Amino acid sequence: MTVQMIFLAFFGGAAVWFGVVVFRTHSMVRSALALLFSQTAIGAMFLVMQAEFLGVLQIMMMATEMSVMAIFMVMFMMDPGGMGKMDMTHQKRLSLWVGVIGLLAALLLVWLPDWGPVAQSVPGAHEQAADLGRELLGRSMLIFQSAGLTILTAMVAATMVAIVPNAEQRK
Amino acid sequence: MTIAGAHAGAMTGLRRLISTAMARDLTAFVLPGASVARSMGLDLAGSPLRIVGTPRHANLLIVVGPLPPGLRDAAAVTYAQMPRPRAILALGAGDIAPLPDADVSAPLTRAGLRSGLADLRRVIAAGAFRADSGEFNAPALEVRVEYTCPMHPEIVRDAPGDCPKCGMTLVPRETASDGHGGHGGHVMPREDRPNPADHAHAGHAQDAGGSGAYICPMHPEVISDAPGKCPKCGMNLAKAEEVESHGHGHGHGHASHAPSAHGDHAGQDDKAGGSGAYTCPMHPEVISDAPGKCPKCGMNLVKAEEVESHGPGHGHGHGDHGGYGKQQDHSGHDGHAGHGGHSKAAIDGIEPHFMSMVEMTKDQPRSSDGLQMDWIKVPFGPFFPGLPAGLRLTLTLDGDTVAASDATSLVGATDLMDGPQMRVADFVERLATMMPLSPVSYRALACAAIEVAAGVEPDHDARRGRAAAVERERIASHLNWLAEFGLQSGFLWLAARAGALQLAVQGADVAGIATQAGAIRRLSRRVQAAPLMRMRLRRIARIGKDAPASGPVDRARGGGSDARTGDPTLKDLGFEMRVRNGGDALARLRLRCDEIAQSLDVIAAAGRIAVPQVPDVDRVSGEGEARIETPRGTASLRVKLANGKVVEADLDTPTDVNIALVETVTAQQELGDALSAVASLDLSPWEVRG
Amino acid sequence: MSILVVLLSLAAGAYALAVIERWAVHGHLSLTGPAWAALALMGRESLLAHKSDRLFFELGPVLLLVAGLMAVAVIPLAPGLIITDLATGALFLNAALAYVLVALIMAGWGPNGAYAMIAGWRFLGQFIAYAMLIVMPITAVAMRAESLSTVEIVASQAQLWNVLYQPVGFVLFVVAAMGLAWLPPLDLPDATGELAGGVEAEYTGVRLAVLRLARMVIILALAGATVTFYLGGWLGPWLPPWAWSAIKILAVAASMLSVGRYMPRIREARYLALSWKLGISLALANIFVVGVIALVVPI
Amino acid sequence: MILELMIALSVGTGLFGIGLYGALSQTNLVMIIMGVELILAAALVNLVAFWRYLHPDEPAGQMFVLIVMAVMAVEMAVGFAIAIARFRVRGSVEMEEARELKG
Repeated sequence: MTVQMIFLAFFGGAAVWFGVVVFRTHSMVRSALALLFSQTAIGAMFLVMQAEFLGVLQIMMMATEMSVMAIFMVMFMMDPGGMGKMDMTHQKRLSLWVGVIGLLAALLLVWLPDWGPVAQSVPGAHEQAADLGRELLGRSMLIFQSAGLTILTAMVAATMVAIVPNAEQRK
Repeated sequence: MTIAGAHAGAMTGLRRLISTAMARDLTAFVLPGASVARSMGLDLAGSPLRIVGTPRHANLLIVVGPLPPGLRDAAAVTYAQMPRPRAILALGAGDIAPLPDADVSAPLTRAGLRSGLADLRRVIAAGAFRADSGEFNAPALEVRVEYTCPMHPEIVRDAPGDCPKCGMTLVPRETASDGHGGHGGHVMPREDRPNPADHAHAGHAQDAGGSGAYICPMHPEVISDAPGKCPKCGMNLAKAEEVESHGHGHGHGHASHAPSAHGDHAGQDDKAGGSGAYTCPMHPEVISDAPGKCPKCGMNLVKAEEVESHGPGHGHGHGDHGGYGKQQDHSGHDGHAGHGGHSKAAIDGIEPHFMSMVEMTKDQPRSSDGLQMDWIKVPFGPFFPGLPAGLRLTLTLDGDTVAASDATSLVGATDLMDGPQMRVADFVERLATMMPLSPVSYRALACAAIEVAAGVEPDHDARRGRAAAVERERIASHLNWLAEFGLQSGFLWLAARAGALQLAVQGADVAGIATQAGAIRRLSRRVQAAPLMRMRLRRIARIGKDAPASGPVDRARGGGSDARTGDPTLKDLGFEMRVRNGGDALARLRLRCDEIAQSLDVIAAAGRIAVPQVPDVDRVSGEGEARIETPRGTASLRVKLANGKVVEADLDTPTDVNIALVETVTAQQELGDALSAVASLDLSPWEVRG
Repeated sequence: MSILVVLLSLAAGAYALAVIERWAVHGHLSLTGPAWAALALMGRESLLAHKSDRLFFELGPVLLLVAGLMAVAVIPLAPGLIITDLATGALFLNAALAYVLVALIMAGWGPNGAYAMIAGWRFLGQFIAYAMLIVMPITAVAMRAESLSTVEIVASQAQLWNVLYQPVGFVLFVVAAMGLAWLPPLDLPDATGELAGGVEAEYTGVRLAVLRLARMVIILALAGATVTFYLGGWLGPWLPPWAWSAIKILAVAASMLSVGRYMPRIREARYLALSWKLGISLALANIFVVGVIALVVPI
Repeated sequence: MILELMIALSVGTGLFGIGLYGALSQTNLVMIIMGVELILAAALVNLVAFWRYLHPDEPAGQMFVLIVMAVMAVEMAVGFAIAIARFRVRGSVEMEEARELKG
């Protein structure tokens, strides 16, 4: 029962709990920000697991990402304030079952196999960052580049899809 | 001795310290506005207090001059928004009900302000807290809680429960006892009151029932004479009239809410709704009787009703979270309230409780970029920082773009005469005091009109002096506008400097003005050279040649309306009309700076300043008209004298002309641009007549 | 120990900024003013709008304060005088500042007022446009320092401050920083003349005091970041390191606060366009140039 | 030590389950995107856990996490673009109304 374990459990619990809140609250802004805090808790877990760079990155990226999510919720939901407690779900039983089954299956996968020896120590943060850099710009350069290109393409495509189809509308 | 708006709590040691702090740190909200206070000669910026833009941050309400009846309710709301402890300082204000009695009253002079503030400090330090602080109540604040359905606003109950139509929980909403009371310049829940005008649609749409063909709400081309399901989407077929009623609701939604942006659009839809023509989903103006392609974008034309049924719009919700605005969503929505219930429940494969968003939002107007964000009605004014005091500007915002605007004056339209007949002197006084932002000009106007009517001719010096007085007021007024514009655009140095210069100029004699001339010229140069100024104002609030406009607004677009051009007195004082081209807010700023310089020269040439004296007319009768160029434009007054008394008077003011421009200059502008556009018109709500 | 020192100096700095802001906004300079104002706020009623999202309304200012403190944590005032010297300090600064956005959205949505809500969503657009201009210049700085640690970034400027080494990045960063702290002329979220206080409009009493304090901390953090990344942190002749940090940070913060007094607020549309079209391309160019210099002439 | 791995993986599993439920049960496109985000977050947790407790000296694990983050961003961008486009045409992003997608 190490300190690390306690923190891990705490942030893990927070992440899961906020994840539940996402689909239970009626206020859409709340649900988006709940997702944000869930992601932030995950970032904190990364930090606990001594993956400093990834943790900070996760915490940083999700803040803006989920804020954008929030405004899209407000834009596209009928009742963003959640004043009238309207039900925004369908095929509830089915999805509940699927979710539970998926959960149990994954849990089995987690708990049954023998994961073999667990590493005790990790390289320091500076080292990690440096190694990651070498990895990205060395062995896995191609993958990294393709990921970058994917983002670029997605950005362009998304903009193309989203903008007003013709200029007259702007007037 | 405690102040009226004392905070609850006994006066303990710490509270004593805090009270002294409050007394030292006065944050004031000024009624009707800082600009009015300046033109009445009060130097608020120079006083030991901070003027804040929202009553929420103020602990002192300063009422300057008599409070116009139209502003009473708004004043009460504003006062209610201030956190306690809150004090009231009344300067030359008589009866300020429904506000509580002022904690300190003082005459409307600089000395009065000084002594009043000193007294106020003592009062607050002594009595900021009181064990039993009573609630403040006013008719404008009385609210009644009622429960309504976020989706079906026509459902209004007195008790909580579920909506009979969609089963949603009814949400509480506060409404005013009166239909819609005075909005303080600030949204607060008390003001979340529905606008009766908008709810009027509900009944209209519902009674459209009756018998006839059955049509699919989604696919109008599907028509059957017996009830059943639509072969295309499986929805229950609805009575034709009900589908038609969408058209009604839609038209109303437009007419009542977006006349500027969507007027034509509305017309088209109503026509289409009736005749079932084909139109382009992207270009509602494209209408054809036969299916085909859109000449503009080549899209397939669709049935008009289909366009409506696919009209975007959403976020009823936010309105329900916020509670403000959303009326047009509702009114539009009411259109299909009649059949909303059953068509929902019957779509194949959808649980009965599902609420179709298309159903909900089909009748809402389209916004300019085709993507509609929440439409919320936001009141600006009558005490909004940077907007003319007394002007209530209600903007219907689509996201932060202005979809529709409505500017009304809460202070104008008072009667020229207070009786069947008035003594000449009283009449002049009355007219001058009616226009606190430019009293000298209207005094001069009244005198001139009466002289014409009485056939008396002021001598040469009097005319020169009078012209100079009007020009002096023009300088002061333009500086006042500069100060307000500085406040509105966050150019705080300008606000402070122009305000100080205005106070120095108004009431100064020729020598005094000569000493300030250099500073004023430097100011106007610096304003025009300030960084970001061009970016802020260029191409904002463009006004075409044809739109009726008066004064600087007209001259800034190359127009030639100026009552001074024909005046021989001004001619030999070396006056010639200044004109700028462009017609945008930047041109107006520059023109006003030019006019300031011009007026400085005229005053220097005149050599004397004489506030117009009331002509002594003995029991003559006659009729006469005079025109004078006030700082805001040409005002003309017709008076009728009957043996020495004014029996009839008729006034035309420039703001009457210019206030009509608000609609056009704000349409489809981003919020900030719209507000600086309104500010650039330099309206004076006091000049608005009936 | 160093934590305590940093926090104390933070408090002092915040007060100094409050004095300066008071002058910039209301034009009178008084050393005791902010103290009285703060006391007065303590005694005022804390109004809560009806039907407001209570949770967000309360949380917004607090989160803002926390974000500011987090950002301050990685700013070195002198060798060894830093709360925590993370290996990813520069990135952590961004992460902390990102929550300014979240806090303002909460504070805007919470009180259930039109002005506040518009202000909150305005800040979303403003932030997303200008977060890029925070991250990209920092990338160039880190490239030169070959580390994300703020201490090493300062150390890397021993020969030449980054303000001379990469002036473009400096300008972009300062503009973005001012946007991030919604300082005039970029104060779209609380524009007095447009939104009557915006996100601050519905806050009163203690909550307002917290909000104002948090904003001061944010401004200090951004000034500190500017100094750390571009003005050589504690480096400087004659005076002791901490003195240099204090002087530089206060100078930067003061100029950030007072520049807005002399120009009108920028137009929102234009402001966003500037970032997306001009700013980001400049930032990319800056990164490229710095990379070339770092490779060719290592200083 | 192994217990921490288990905790982390279980958290990942939980998030996965919730995300799955959300993605399936929600009627609104944006909410569905949220569900997917949760699923991806679960993947992130597992990846980091595996890296930390099984192969800490292998930076490729971290690289993998970066890629997943990129995927999250892309997924959001494209999802929202579709939402906007769909909203423009149909006035709603309710899946119940995406009948033509049901085939």
